[in-house]
Amino acid sequence: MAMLEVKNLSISFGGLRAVDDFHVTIENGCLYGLIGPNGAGKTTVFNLLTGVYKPDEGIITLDGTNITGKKTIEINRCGIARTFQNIRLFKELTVLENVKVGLHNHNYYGTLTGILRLPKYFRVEKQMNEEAMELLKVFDLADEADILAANLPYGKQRKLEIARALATKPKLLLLDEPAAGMNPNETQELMDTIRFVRKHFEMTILLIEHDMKLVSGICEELTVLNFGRVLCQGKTSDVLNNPEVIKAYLGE
Amino acid sequence: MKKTVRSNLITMGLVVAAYIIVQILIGTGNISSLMKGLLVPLCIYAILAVSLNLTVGILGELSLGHAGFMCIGAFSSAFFSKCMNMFVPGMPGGLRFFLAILIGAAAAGIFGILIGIPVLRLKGDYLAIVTLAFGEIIKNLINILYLGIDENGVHFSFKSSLDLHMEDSDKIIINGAMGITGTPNNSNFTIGVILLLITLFIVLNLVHSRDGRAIMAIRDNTIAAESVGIPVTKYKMMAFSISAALAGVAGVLYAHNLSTLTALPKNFGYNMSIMILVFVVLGGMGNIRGSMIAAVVLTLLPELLRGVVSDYRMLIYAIILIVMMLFNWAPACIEWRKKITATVKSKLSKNKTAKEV
Amino acid sequence: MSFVTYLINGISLGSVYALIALGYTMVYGIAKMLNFAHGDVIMVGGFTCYTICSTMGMHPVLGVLISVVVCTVLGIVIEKIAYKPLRKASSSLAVLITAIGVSYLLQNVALLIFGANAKSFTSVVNVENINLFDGQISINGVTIVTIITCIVIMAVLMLFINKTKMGQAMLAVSEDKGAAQLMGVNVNGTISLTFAIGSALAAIAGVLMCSAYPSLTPYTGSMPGIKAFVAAVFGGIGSIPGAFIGGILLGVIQIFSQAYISSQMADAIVFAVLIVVLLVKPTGLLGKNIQEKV
Amino acid sequence: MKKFNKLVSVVVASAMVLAMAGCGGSDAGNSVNNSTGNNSTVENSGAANNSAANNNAEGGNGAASGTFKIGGIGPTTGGAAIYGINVMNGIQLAVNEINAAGGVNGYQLEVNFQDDEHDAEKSINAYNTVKDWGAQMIIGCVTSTPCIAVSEETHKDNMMMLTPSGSAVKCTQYDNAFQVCFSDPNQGAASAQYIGENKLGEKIAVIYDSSDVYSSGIYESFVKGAANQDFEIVVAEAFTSDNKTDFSVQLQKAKDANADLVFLPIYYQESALILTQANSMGYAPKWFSCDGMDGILGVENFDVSLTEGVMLLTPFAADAKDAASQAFTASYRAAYNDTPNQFAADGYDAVYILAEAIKQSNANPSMSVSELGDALKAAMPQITVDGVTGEGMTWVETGEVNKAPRAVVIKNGEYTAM
Repeated sequence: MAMLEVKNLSISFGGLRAVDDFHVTIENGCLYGLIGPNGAGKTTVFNLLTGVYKPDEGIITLDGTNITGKKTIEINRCGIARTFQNIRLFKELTVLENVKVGLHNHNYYGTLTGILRLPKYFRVEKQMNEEAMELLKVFDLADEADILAANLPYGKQRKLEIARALATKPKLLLLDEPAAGMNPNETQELMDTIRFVRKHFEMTILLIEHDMKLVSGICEELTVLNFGRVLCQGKTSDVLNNPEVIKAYLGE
Repeated sequence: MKKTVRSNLITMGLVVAAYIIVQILIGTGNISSLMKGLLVPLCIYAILAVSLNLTVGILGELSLGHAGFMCIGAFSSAFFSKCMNMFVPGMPGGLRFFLAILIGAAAAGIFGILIGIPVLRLKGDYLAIVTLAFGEIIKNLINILYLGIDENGVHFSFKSSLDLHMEDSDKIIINGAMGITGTPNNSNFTIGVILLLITLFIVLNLVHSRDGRAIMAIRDNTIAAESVGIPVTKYKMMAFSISAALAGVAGVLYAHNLSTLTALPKNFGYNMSIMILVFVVLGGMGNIRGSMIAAVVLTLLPELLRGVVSDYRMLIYAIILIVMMLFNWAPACIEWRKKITATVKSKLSKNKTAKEV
Repeated sequence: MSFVTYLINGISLGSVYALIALGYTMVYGIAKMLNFAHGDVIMVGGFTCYTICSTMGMHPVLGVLISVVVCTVLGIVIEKIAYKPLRKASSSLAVLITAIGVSYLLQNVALLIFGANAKSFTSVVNVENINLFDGQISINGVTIVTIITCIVIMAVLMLFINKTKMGQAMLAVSEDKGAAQLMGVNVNGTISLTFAIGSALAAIAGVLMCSAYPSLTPYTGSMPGIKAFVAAVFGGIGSIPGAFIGGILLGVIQIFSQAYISSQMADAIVFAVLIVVLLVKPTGLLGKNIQEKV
Repeated sequence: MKKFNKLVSVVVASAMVLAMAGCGGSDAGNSVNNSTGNNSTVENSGAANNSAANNNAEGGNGAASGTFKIGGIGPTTGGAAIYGINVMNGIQLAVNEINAAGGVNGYQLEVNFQDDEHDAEKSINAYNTVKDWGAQMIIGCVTSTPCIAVSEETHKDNMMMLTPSGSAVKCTQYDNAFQVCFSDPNQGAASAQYIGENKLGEKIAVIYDSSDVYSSGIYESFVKGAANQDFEIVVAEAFTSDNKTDFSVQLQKAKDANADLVFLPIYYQESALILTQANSMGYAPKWFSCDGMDGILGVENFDVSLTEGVMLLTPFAADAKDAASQAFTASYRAAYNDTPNQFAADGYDAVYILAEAIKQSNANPSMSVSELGDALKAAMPQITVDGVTGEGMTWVETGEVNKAPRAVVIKNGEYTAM
């Protein structure tokens, strides 16, 4: 069964059809790319998938569960985690705490336990710390665990966002322009990390990206969006050679 | 982890140390009546500042109605104490006060939830103005509330004590603008410090727990917090109502410190809410220890000025407030302070190395 | 008939709120700060006019002019000394608290100069009351002048902001200070100008408020200031016509609740209406709804 | 930055401790400071200045050698500042006069007046401040709510307390507290009786401040008193301290009900607005008020013609023709360039009343606070004082004053006895 199946997804903002009849099927374990010119509606698709916007029409099915119209936090609990185009970290929290917020729903103790510092508090906190540190090690952030997220360099902030998303133990990871603002070396490193994440966590990944080197390097399948509509879908190499896609990107 | 534990211990240690010093001063007779009289108010304002910091600093929502919760805590507990005095005279004072604290905290907490449900849907300045509105409504209604209990049951009115139609005016408990008089004087410095420590314990431990992280995550980025599955409304409500309940505790202390309790604009109006906000902002938002110290300093300041410049004390207070704000917050000042500390440090280390050589 | 009278009374009270709210909303809209000292600038305007007209016995027009000048200068000075250093502070609350400090300062300076005794302000408006229906309904001259002033100021402000280069600069600053700076807008100058205009409006509001309710103490400004702030939020803070509508509505609601429900609960009712409005329309009646982009 | 904050907090905390210790340790030093603070108010009081300043200096040296130390409490900042400042000036004037005339039983008086901002909590701070200074008796508080709070404290210390203008009944709930002014029920009942007996009106409207203890207290006793009288209360409208500029609704209701007399148990600032607004809406009933109305003629720049025919019950009238009032008004004007209102008169009388009680009990400054308290409260019911707020004032043990209210009517901008 497909991990994500989207049919006929549409939304309008004041008459403008931002996303129109979007459809996609992503198989389990696939590394899928969503590309398109600026303003094509890629981030809007992400916002629809994660419940930030409610779709006007369409059905979203995640791993066999219909998640259409659910709230963001419910969708996260169902198994979608994401990163943001403009990085959204918890800036005044430490790197470690950022990841621990991601672990929130998987490690429980009550408010009173926390305030009274009952033994369970220490047990759970210890476990959370260990899990979080493990994740940080994957992203090479372990040394920065105790500094504030706001003080991280840009590239590491992007990585931390992915680590935080993974901490929620999702089935599907959405990455919104993970390489934006990175230099070629960092991008190369990021590609390795994404590959590693997919392998290590057996993750299905959907990513938005402008960097064609990254897209062609790691994505197995692609969907091209233009003016809110699906322009082309299929294997990466096929899509990138499609004349219509080239036209949409380079203009007439 | 260790760092936060140490910081918490320092904060609470400061309070304990201050308590011990004051006790020594009292024991040796070296403390003025003014200071003695200020001890309980200092605890009250410190509790208020710490509790508001939970809403403003930790949750990141601007509340201008904190005095309203204090007002509810004060009036509900004073009402309880007075009723107990009238109808269960045999009740030991300690037990009554303990129950009064619980009732004050519970009443304020419940109001916190009731008000939080509509209010927390709003954002920023609109949220601020609605909390201000709620605070003013509470003050206004309590100011015209007349409530008495006699053999015929409970009487109440929003018009005047005459509309209670009670024979015996001594049995009017809440008397409109007169408020409640004759509340037992149960607050003292020791209880104040214990309550302050409990408040600190609750707030500091909450902040460094799973729930506290969630609350701060909401403050830093609500959308991201939702995206990782944090139930935003639940945690906003939690922070807001705990903050309200603690303000209620401060209200209980306030009510049982003075024998007369009235809902004047001065003590429960927006002026007081703003005053508490001043403590929080001056001390540093999210900085629990800072807000506590700011509360103490700003409460003492006008009183200490009494002896020096009686006629100009409020003027000087205003100027000092502005200067302190600029000193603490202006980016230029922060730069300058950094420079100074850096030079001092380098000089110190130079001295050290010089000596070692 | 009494209904009409109450309505007129409400509009008359509301027009004063509206006038103050215009200044509030202007400063908020551009500088994005709640200037809690605005009410006290109004008080300064009232006292200046009082000193010029009643103490020195000069012509009312001169009084109004001088108080506008004094308040404008005061506004610019306050902005330069107390607010500007905090413009880039890490929290916008810092400047709010400083504004409160300024408010205390103005009150206490006025207390030292003028004393606590209430002064009776001689109205600067010399317009006869209008009597309708054989004198059953009478409209106060000050009310008429206040409303006209309000509408004129509102129109001029909107024209100024939308049609002049300075006004456009203000809009740019309100949208994004950094970007405005890059576009060559003098941000500091523009914000100073905003405070100057806001304070000049406060002076006019002060004079007209004291003409309508001729009692002047160092604390005269603080409660109307808060009410006008509520009015500005009511109409959608930052919106100029919103401030006008909010002010008038607030006055009418207050008078009606005094008249038909309870004069003691008037404030509670006014604030309750405000809460309901904000819950239905979270940015006020005419406020722009800005959603955060994800 | 963090480090710096820490540093600041440590410095502040230690400063605080020092301040506490300092405050406790050096009472004498403090009192010197305080008296200098007070000099600023003395300075404009002309001839009596020198002797007072000398006394202050003496007070700094020996705590109880030759002066009685009187603590004063009232609001000198905030919305109620006008009342406190007037009382403070009145007290200072009387103290200067008494000292210039050789003091009480040969002892000089010294006063330290502290601001309570019309707030119960601050009033306790003010009380403690004057206590630290060495106050042996209290004139205060000026307003009722702080007065009740402070009476609790003075009761504990058994310190003599005489409130010049705290009119609520609870102000004198303890045996050590006495009033100079009428209590609220007293005024309300007297007003009802006066209106009824003199047939001043048939349909009465009342406009009162429900958020004010003084005003709502008088209102309630007025209503009770009106039950036995031959008039009807047709409208009773309240306002609150947050809404005290627009009275159009209250006046409109009174007008619609055809009230021929409006009773205003409120202070003169609001009354001035009410009279102005009534005039502009063409409503001209009879006006009747209590002592809070006194001062209306002194509102700067106020159109006094509006007050023509206003009747009020007041113990004091600045324009009264009796010698005591005239002398007081003249010296007050000379000292403060201001017309005294009843608050100033209450403060002024309070000092003379205390002086009389001291004479009666033969007290001396070396007695302890509690001894003085016992002596003075025993003396109070025995003395009779002719002051500017009443002739032949006597006191009952519960603290209330007995004096005849004077009803005056304003004619041609002056009080005229009715």
